[in-house]
Amino acid sequence: MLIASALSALLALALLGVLAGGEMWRHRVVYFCCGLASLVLLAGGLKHLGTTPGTGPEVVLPIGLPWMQAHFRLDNLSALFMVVVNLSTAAASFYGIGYCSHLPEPRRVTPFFPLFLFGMNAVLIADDAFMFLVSWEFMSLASWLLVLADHKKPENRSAAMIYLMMATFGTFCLLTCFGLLAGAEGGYSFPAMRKATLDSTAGFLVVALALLGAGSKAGLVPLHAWLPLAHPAAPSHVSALMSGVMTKVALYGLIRILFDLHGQVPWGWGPAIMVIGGVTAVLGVLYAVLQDDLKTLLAYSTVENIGVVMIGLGLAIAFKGSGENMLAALALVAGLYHIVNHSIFKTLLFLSAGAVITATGHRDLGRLGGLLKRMPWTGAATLVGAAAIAALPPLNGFVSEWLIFQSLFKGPSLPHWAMKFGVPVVGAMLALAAALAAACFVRAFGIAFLGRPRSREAAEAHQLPYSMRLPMAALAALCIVLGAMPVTVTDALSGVVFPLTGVHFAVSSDLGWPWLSPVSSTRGSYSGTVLVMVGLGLFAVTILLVHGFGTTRVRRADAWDCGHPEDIPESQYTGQSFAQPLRRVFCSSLFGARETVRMPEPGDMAPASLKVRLIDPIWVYLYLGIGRVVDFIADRVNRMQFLTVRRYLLMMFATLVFMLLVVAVRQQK
Amino acid sequence: MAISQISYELAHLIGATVLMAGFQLLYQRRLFAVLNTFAFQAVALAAAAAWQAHIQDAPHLYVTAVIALVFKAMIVPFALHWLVEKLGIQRSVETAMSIGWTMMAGVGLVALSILLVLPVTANAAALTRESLALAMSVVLLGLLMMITRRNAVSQVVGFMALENGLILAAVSAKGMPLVVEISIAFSVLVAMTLFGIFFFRIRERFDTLDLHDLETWRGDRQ
Amino acid sequence: MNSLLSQIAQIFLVVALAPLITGWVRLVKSRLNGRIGASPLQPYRDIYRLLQKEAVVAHSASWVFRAAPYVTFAAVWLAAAIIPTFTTDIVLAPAADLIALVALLAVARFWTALAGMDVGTSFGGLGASREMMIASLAEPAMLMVSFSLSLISGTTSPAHIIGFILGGGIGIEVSMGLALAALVMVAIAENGRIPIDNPATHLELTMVHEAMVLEYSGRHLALMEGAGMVRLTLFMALIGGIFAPWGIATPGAGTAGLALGLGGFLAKCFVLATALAVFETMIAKMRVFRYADFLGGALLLGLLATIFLYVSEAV
Amino acid sequence: MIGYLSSLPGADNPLLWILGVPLGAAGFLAVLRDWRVATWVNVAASAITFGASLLLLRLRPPPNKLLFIDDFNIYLVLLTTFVGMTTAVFSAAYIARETASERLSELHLRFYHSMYQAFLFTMLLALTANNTGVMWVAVESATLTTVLMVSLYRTREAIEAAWKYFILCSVGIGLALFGTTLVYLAAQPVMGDGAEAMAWTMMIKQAHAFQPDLMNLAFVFVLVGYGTKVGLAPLHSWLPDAHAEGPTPISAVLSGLLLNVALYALLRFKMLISANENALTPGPLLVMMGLSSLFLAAFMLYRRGDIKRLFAYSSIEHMGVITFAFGMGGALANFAGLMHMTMHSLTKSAIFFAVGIISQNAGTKRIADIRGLTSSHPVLGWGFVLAVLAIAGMPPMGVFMSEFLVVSSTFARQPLLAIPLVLGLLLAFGALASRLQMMAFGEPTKPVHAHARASTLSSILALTPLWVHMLLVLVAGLYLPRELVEWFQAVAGILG
Repeated sequence: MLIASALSALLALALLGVLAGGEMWRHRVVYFCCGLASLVLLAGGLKHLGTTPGTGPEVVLPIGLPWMQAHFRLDNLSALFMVVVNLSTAAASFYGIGYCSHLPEPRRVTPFFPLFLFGMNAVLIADDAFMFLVSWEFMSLASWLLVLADHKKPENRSAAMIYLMMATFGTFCLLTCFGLLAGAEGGYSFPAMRKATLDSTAGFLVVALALLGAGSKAGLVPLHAWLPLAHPAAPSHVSALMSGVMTKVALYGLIRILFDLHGQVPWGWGPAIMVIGGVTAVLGVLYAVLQDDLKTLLAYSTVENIGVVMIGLGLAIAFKGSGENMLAALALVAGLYHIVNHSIFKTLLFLSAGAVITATGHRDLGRLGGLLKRMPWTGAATLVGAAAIAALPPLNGFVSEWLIFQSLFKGPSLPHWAMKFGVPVVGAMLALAAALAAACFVRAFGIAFLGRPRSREAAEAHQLPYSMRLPMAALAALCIVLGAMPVTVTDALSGVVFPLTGVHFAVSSDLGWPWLSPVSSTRGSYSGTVLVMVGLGLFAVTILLVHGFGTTRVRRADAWDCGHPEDIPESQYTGQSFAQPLRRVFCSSLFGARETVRMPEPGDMAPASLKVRLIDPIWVYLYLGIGRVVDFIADRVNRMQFLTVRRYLLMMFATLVFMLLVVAVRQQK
Repeated sequence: MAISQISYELAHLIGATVLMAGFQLLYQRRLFAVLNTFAFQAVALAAAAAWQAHIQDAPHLYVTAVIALVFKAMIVPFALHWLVEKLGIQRSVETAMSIGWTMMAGVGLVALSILLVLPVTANAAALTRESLALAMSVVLLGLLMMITRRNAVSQVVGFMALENGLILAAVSAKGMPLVVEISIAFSVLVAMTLFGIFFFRIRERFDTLDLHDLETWRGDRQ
Repeated sequence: MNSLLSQIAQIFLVVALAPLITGWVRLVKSRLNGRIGASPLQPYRDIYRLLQKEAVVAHSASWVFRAAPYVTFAAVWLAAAIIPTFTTDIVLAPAADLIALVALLAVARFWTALAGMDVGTSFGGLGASREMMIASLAEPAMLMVSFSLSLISGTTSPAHIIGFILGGGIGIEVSMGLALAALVMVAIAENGRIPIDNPATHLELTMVHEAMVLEYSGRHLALMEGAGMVRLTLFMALIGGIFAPWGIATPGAGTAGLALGLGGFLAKCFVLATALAVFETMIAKMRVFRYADFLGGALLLGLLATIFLYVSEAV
Repeated sequence: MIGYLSSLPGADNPLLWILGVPLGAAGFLAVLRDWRVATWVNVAASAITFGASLLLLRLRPPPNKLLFIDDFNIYLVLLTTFVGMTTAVFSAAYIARETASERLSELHLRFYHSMYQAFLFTMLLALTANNTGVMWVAVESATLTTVLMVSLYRTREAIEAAWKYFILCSVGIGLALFGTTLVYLAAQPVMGDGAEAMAWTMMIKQAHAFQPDLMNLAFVFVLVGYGTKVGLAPLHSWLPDAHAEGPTPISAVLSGLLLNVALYALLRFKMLISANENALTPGPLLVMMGLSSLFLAAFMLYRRGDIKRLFAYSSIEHMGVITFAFGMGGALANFAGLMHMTMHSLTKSAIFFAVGIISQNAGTKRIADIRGLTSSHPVLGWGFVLAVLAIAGMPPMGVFMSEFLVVSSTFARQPLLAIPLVLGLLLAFGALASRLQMMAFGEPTKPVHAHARASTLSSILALTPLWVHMLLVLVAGLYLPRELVEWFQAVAGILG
């Protein structure tokens, strides 16, 4: 079987990576082969998605738990995510061919990169809890080592530490969750779990634990703290995968549990998950809009997009729980569509961030600028990505948000007051998140690629090899295609949601191709295809009109700037100043944003300064709080290390007497 | 069964003597007195072993008796005397808990062990409740002594008293094999303890080898 | 076939009409200020003059700066082409609904803001950042409006909403009122009118939209101005169409109906334009950081509009 | 003992070699002068013992009054002899490097090697003894031999650790003996006088009829007694120092083998008591001690600055998990416990191998002075990373499988008990992982080349056992041989 061979090839590549040593060409070969393997897996996923509906054959390997062995199976959901994953991994691998030579220690990246790929793919096809968790941890450990690739930087080490802790926490949550699903007899295979019936408490716990487990990997607020630390710490092509793909694998786990293994999730979880999603989206984008570090900004925007997807999933659960399977299918398709889109443009944006860092050596917005002229390819691709992630038509990001809005607008049709009042609020959150995302990426692109260079390196940025540019171009093209022909995508997705919701979701109900009218044509419809054609038409007409009526003469001159131009680039708006209005409006109460201005006296030569202080309440009160508690107890417990033998004997004696008392009491009964 | 009845009475009597000796150990305030009391306990133990050997007609228990008599009642006390002389150990017993409280705790322990053996259905064949209660009390008292005494020597004595209780239980368990080997093994332990005290130059403290600076070091305080 | 013709007609109608409406607003304002004011046709002359001038482009500007006017104008034009003006029977109606409309306006804003930042002057950045801040509240507010409209009428496509309201689906409703208020506030913000912004000012403390297009000249400026005018027309069509749909032609209406619809549309536009002028002369501009309260208010009105539906439902 | 000479194993019996070879070797090494030869004799003897124990797979000798082999102790014997062999190989290298830094005298080395074999003998005897008394004697002498080896370096710290170890374990052993006597008393009425009433093979058949109240008392004493040697909190206090101060090969066998042996003894008694439904169920007591050990160790880990103490506490933690598993009982949990015993001893000894080399290279045991191992010593460093990840329960290594089973099965049955378990594991993981990252990554500290004179052969020798163990653990995490599974399942059945 093709997929199996590709997976084993990845394992072999890991060995090769170990042997690669200092020879750069060997690293390049490894990355190239990784790319090929991902393409094979991609093809496998597409084939299954296109041709065979339902589940593929089951593969059993004589490993894993001795009495049940390891089960693998490819069904539509896994196939879809396999496509999602390997699209990005292929791009990242080919990108790596050119990128690996710019890494400080490529030997610490090349061996684990294939392992990471392997882990993610294995999670998707695992068909029993044990293999699922093994692959899941495989993924986590490989990515942990990749985060540690540049281990000489202390901040990277602490990021890796936090990441590892959160990952393990998530694994334990999933482990207990599967324990509940499997029951005391230990039916760890997924088919057995589907058959199992849970009582209400267990059912509740399963959902909660799944949310904690998968959510900590996907970066749901408040479990997101590790994400903006760890994703940027890794090499950019790995950050791209962690942010663009690994979070999706986490969502896969969530969907697998909530829609497949767990028979009936009560509708009440729907609103809860929606609110979690809404909060995650808004907080994520608010963090993002304040960041100056390009990669941290992208990582936070990942948090936002995960929130958006969660809104879709929550809606789907609410609909499914109250029997509205048609709408459940709609919401689920919307969520999955957004998953696909986000994996594409987030990978693209991280790759371009990597390109920027390679070209300039800076990731701080304050030292970039004017790169569009130096790196036209990267700039153009990034512009597409930014527009897509800002949910602008006719790109793919807009289609999924549109679908999510459409299903949101159907939310109040449910007979639950929680939905009637919750949905508008969540809708407002989603809208706010979308608008802020636009602001965030106008800022990011505008500061980094437009204007005048803010540092010498930015001014001397150089163009990058094709191996790094082509993957970005391909992803950008995908953003456009997926936006321009949404119906094709939604038709493919409806095949995926059929087993989960039981209905075939006819996405273009009565208007037919290319009109996207999820519920009915009078319900509201959208057609990216038509918009693109008409838009281009009007664009052309505009040009014709303007050039027909007017001149085409252009004169290059200095900027006018209201009459008093400053030629020093520092006079431009910086990221901080751009964010200032948003910071004042949204963050002063939320993050306790405080600005302190220091204006020197006349005659004082010291520069004026503006200091901005932000505190992240979640980090301060939740995470540091836990840390303090552990320290406190550890100090107390640690005293037991410094007793004398007599006291140790006393402890022994006390234990003995206590147990004897227990026995005595028990015997009296 | 009159004979056996009497024989058991006598066995209990001797056992009780051992327990009494255990109590005396608790309230001795002078080191040499502790040693003498211990020697007395050992003699009583030897007697118990011998009597059991007689009534169970198990000759190998005589060996145990002899070991108890020679090793515990004579060699060990003398060795400890010598150590105290040689190392110039202070002669008074240093307690971590006032004698009175210690005694009360001791009584409590005896009560506990009686409480524990009460439900044991008496099956005269192996061992009567009484001897079991006696043995367990002696063991617990020995442990109590170890944790309420600060002097090395008196703690060693406590350890040996505990062991006396074990041997008492072992010998009075009818037909229990390997008692001899076990008592020999124990004698080795005790011998090592004494050796250790001598070798490590433990004067006062049992637990710091007089190396108080270790306290600051121990357990890698950072 | 009919719908295709009316579509083409509308596409050019909005562009042709936009300068006139702006001119009318200016005229009314100057009259209210006691000046004679320029003729309402002045904007046509301005645009033509600008088209004749050569375009000056700063050295630091990249291709984004030059592409932005075209994209902005095309996006706004596309949006305006989709809103029913004089008839709901247009081919492009299903291509985009209110949500897509919001998004199309966002495209225009996105490019304008980027263009503002492209030259690398402080004013451009200032304008861009303020514009995005305003939008971050105006957009949700407008989406909330479309949410409540879709809850009332069961659809998000403007054509069907108008059809529904024309069909007498509802009487006077609280939610409609709230939605109208919210939409008006959004419209003011989106078009950069007083009290949010002042199209006539070049005072750095106050300007928002002008700050972004500061560097533009010649045809580029003409396109940017034109986009602004079309946007104004678009919002008038939207407000007029949804909250006073009477007279608009529906599918199957004959030539007479179309003519009536056209007349009605023109009438609505001029009423609204006059109202706008009066409103603008009556009130003063806000401080920048009061915008949040203003637009937050709009957002809340939108939310209230949806919530109130359940109240009226429950009755 | 005279009565037992008849039942000594014959030449056809592998047990003769398994027990005889270490005993003989101990005697021979005691008189052998040259330590270089001694190291290799040591290795050879251990290898022969391992080979002999492999014979057990083919022919399993019938039980007699003195010795027996069943599903339970056969794999422990295999494990013990195997780890004994690898540790002997490691100690060969270790000693070579140690003598290079003149820490040990000629005499000490003779003593060390002889004691090493004696220690192996006592452990194997304890495992194969078919008599509670013999087992007790074996465990007691195991204590004595290790005490002597812990104090080998004669530093104040070593002596104090040895003393602590000696006193606490002697008392523990004493209590265990009392428990043993009580079990005899409980058994005697049913089974009559003499050795019958102390033979596992006989007792387990009749255990249901034993005097329940005596069994309860006995189990308490046995639990506290042998529990001290297992290192269950709060009886654990001897363990960290004893592990930290002895020579590293001894730490490896202490952690990897001796704890298992003590636990084995405890479990034998648990079998008896849980076969008797009138007696109290030992589960709750075990769960309690397991959890207390887990949490104590987990918090202690956060304050450790000494690398060997760190992993000593991790041993306490894992003993706690294993005890918890057996306390939960049931097929899955027991299986998990047995598997965890095996995996822990393989992994933990591997870790101590690594730690030995690390501290020799760095010339210190302070974690603060060890940095960037993966940069300075890649092979060693990555092996260390792998081993620590394995002990922390990361897949695909074996410990993960057992933790997976115990946690999931517990959660399905007793969620309230599983939550503290998971919390404890998470805490311990956090401590270990942070220390691991400190030591394995970052700017490497300049290593002190104490081993500069030691040959490359010795460093290869030192690294092989580590990687062999890790390979086994890795394989076991994904694939367990059928025999092992069958043994585990059989024993899990009896353990109740």
